[in-house]
Amino acid sequence: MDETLPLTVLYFAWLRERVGVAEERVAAPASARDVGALVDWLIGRSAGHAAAFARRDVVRCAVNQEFAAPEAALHAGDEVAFFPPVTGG
Amino acid sequence: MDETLPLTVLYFAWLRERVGVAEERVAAPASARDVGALVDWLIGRSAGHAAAFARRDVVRCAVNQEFAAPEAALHAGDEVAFFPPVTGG
Amino acid sequence: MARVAIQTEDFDTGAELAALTSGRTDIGGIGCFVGTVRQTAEGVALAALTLEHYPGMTERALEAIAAEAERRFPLLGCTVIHRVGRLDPGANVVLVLAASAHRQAALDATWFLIDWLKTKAPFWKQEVFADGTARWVAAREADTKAAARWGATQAGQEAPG
Amino acid sequence: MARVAIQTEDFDTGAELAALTSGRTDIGGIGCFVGTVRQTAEGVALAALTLEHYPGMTERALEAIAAEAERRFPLLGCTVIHRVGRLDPGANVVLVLAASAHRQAALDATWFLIDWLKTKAPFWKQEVFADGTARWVAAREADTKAAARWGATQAGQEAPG
Repeated sequence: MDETLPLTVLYFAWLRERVGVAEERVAAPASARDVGALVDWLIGRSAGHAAAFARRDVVRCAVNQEFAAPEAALHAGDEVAFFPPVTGG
Repeated sequence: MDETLPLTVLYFAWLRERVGVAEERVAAPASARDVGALVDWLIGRSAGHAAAFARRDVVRCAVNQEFAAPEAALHAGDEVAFFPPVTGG
Repeated sequence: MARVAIQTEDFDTGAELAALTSGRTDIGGIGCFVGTVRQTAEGVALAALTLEHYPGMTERALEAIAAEAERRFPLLGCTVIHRVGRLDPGANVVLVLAASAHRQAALDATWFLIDWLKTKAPFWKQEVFADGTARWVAAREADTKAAARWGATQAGQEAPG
Repeated sequence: MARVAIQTEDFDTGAELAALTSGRTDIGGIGCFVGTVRQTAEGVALAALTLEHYPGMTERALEAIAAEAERRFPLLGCTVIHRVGRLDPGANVVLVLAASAHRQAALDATWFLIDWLKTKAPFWKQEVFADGTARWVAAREADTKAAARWGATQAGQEAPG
């Protein structure tokens, strides 16, 4: 059995600025089976990640380009995006 | 004392069609001191006038280009217009 | 501040928008409504619509309605253009534009202007059919209700004559 | 039926209106909203606005929002265009058009589209000031409330991550 979950993670707006990259391919541990668990793991990757997720309640997420809640399940190959509340229009 | 009230009376839409003219200058009797009394008098002028005012409740009026109620007073030289409820837009 | 016009010729919505907004940086949103001639009136095909109005009073009524919109909403400009005469199906009839710093006021004012115009400006529509017959359009109860939700009138009230 | 676009270049509202309505005689009204860049953000002069988006998801979100508008209102067509990149004060940001047989649906749908777009499409605004500093615009509670009055979402919901 594969022990890791290959994911593409995208960051937008001030999350991108804090993390320092717009996109990264990660091999998350198998324990990162939902969005909330992935954030737990991402926070440990760098001080920038920790800063980006310092206020988790204001961070929004999309999985495969659909808005997703913290309990949304993740699967190998998913595109997971994190961003602030939207401000278009 | 002048016994008559010189007025310009305008008709629009189906009131114009029934009366047969778009505009007439009339010398109304002094008793036509408000819009309602003027209508009473106009009805006697012709069958067309009577047809135009057959349903007085749906006829709207303006005196000097402002919407006016039946009890609005009339003065010599006034422009009095009669028309159906408006349907622009 | 408002631009009001009654005309037989068509209007150019893009040009009117540009005239309202060009060179300005205080506007955040512009609401707009364009009314057009529908081909069908209650299932019967229209050949045309003829619009009659009351020259003089119509201009005054539109100016009063625009002034009332500017009194009620924080507008940075508005435009009301209404065509008269014979109009073919698909033709433009009326244009309303309202500019404000924020979208709420711009869209509220657009809605207010078209609702009041429909019940307080002296225009009358006649439907002309293919066989040459014609019928004056009756006022719609729904339009009166739509206008009534904006509350008391200041720009002239209709009353039975 | 809806036309949705995300682009850096400006849009031409008159041309978009014509594309939506030309040759049609079933439309009675077109509602429209144009959002523009205001010079001033809370008293401070803006040099520009920069708009970032999520390529791919943004198109899907706009298409879902337009489809939801078509489900809720009897529309005969709608257009949503949103610009991205650096925009100067006075520039166009967003265009919404909604056509229907009657004005009520056209204006309701226009309002619905801009309210949902503001809270459900992945765009982020950054204000750029004359001294070169920049600030990400915070989401407005008023926008969330405006969107909420349309009830439950079908075009994707935001939730804390």
